[in-house]
Amino acid sequence: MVKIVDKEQIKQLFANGQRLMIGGFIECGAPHRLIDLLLESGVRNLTLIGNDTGFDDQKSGQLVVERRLSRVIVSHIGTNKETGRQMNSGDLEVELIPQGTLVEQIRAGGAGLGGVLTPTGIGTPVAEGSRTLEVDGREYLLAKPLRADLALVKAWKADRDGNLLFRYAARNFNPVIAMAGDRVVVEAEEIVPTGEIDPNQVMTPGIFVDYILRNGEE
Amino acid sequence: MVKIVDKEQIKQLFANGQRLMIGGFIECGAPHRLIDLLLESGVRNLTLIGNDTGFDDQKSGQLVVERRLSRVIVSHIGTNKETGRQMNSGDLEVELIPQGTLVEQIRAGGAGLGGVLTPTGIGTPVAEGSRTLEVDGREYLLAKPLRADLALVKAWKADRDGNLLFRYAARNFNPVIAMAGDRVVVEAEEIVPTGEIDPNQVMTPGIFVDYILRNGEE
Amino acid sequence: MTEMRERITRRIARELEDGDVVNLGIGMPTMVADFIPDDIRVIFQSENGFVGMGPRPPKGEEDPDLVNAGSEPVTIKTGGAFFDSTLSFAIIRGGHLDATVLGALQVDEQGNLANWKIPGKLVPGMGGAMDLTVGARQVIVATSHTTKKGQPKILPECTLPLTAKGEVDLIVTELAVFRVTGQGLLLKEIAEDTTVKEVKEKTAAGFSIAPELITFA
Amino acid sequence: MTEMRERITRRIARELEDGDVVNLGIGMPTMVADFIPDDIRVIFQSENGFVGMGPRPPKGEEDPDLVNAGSEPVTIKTGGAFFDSTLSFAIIRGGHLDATVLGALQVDEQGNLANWKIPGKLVPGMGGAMDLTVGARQVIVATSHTTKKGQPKILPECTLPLTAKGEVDLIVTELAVFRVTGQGLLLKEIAEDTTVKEVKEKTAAGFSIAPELITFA
Repeated sequence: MVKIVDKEQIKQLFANGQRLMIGGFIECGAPHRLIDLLLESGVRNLTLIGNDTGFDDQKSGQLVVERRLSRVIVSHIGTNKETGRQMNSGDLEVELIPQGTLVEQIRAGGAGLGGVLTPTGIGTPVAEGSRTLEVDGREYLLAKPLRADLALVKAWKADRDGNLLFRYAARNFNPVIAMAGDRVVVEAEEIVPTGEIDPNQVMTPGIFVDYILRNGEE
Repeated sequence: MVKIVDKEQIKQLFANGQRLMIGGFIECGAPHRLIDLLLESGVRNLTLIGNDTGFDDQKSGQLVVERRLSRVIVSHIGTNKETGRQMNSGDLEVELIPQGTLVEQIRAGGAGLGGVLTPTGIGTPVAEGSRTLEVDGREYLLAKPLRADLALVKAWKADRDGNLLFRYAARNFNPVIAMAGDRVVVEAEEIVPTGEIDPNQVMTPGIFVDYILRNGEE
Repeated sequence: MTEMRERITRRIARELEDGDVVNLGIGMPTMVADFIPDDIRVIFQSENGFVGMGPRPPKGEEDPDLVNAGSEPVTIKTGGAFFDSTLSFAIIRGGHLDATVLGALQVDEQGNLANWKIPGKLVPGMGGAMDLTVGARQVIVATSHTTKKGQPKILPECTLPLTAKGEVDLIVTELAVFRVTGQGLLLKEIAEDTTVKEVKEKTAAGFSIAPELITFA
Repeated sequence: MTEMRERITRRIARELEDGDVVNLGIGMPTMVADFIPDDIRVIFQSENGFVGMGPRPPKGEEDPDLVNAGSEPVTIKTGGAFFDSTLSFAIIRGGHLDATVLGALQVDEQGNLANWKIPGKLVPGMGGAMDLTVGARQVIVATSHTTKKGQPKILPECTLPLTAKGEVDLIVTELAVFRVTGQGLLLKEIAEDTTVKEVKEKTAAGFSIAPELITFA
């Protein structure tokens, strides 16, 4: 059952060494208020699973800049110079995964699949060390499921039962990570009464959501 | 590019021996007008991929009753007595697949995956003859992708660019088969001008759709 | 018959907790929804594509687009949501259901379930049942204790093709409630109008008996 | 520089047909959209989650939720649709794109492409590029013919880590248009201000020359 909670309750969900999925695509649709709370909470040694590490001069990127991460599993780090620096100095472990494979791994984690077979990356360094399978004469990489302790989601509107709407390109990884976290935490631009979102139009059903950050405290 | 076509043009898409995906869940959300045209066209020896074979006294079920099918790949046949009879007499080949596996196989076909690994069916007759894989100590079945020559989709609203909305439980298999047909044919309760459907709310983007049956001829 | 089904499903309803997300199989299991106490909220999932399933609508208000997996007219509750079959089975297989309630042809002391095929006789297909048993956190079997002919349905080992291997957690009949444990069946409750002796006679599987055997009505 | 990029992307725009669904990579490839003739309709897909991408909005009308995969403000055209990343890559990997246009660090005569990593120097990551090359029906490379230092980028064999093996169909530079065939590169067109001799000098890969060599501007 969804709980609408305040900042302090959100902060208590964070702990050193956690594995986090964070929605967004280079800051667009990233849960900036939740990331602020994460930074404030002082936790470290986190693993980040998401599309990228943001911009080094914007919010998501601060997780790297402030050295809260020990490992990232992402498709792209080019927009955050600090990620490359920490990778080269050995302070940050970076696992780069093709975006379409990464999103299927997260989906598999949320959907109870043991993995998917993808043609993406065959013949490239991505295939090195990966299990490959031949199916009907074509070679595929086995992409294993990914899950996280916490998924941090940014929604446009949430109703009080946790049903979510996303807006424009801010949707991106948010719905899929909402399926793959042991606990799912949402910040929404607006929290509306249950019933206001048409059940046909719900993008993420409330059954996936555990916590919503209360609005209007700032 | 989507074409809005009349009944005769739809009928010309059908041919003996085709592999068809048809949306719907025991008649709910099934494309009854397209099935009518399929029946009228007289084609036979078809392979049906879908959730079930409908009710024997309703529209989808007539594909079996009128003996148009030589093979069905479905999760359930219990609502159409004729399916069981033709299976027992050897006139119809029936491949039963767990519903969640079937829908993933169709999705894999549409999403360019070589298959998915599912725990469903391990230890049951479904696993017999299937390839199994162990991933991180758990056993999975390999479910291979499914595609079709034609996908027949029932939408609630379609715009003239093929963007689709579905209504209530009539959505079911429709969006996923719309990804996995070489050609995708839609009947819609209503065809609205492009722009009338909010781009945030589109359930199946028009790029998947090839033909829409013109309304208002009946 | 109705009384038996009501007793079984009323008892199962007591297993469900506030906030649970539950899928009810076709047939008898759907009756569980009628016995949820007013002071808790259980969210019912329908594998054809929604959560927040409500009861059958009044006559004349049925909508052909709003039916459960058994094609019966239902309603959607405030806060419900519709989705396609891929998300529906992501919910089911992905561990997002707290419980599922399913019927049985046979169930056994290893927690195996058979409910989709009688070779040569009846082959309805498994539908969503195999995914439900693999994915739901708790698998509850709702079944008459014996067949119509009086043959036991709770066996040392299922003889019919399996729906699931070792996935059943709880078996509720009109006579008894068994928990499936690593050491076989544990009789936890018996109906008020039966005896352990009768349960033993009508159960082919062996079982142990809970120290504090409870009675249910 | 701008002129070179304009020439390349203007030429690539002519490869696209009415009704095509196309993904343009970050950087120079995005310019292709500016040269689509008014009488055809090309639908642009953005891998961060939509089809129907339109041009940059007027100043002051940017919306932070409406950006392309390179974080630049864009617009949505009538008939467009938004979706999540799973559907976006189902479109990409599933063969639903008619073409993708991507930049290159290196490209070779077997149709291999390298554009995501210079070991020890630059590791931006592959983002969606590997999926785009595997999934799109036609993979068009948009690249300067040589590096800034004048080194050839079209090689007998890529030396940098590959993005895709054997997936490139067409290579367009400011000097030439090559088709990748089973028998290596075929020079199909040369720019109006160059010669086959210059193209040969600046191309490390071998290539054959089309019988009817066309000139482009």
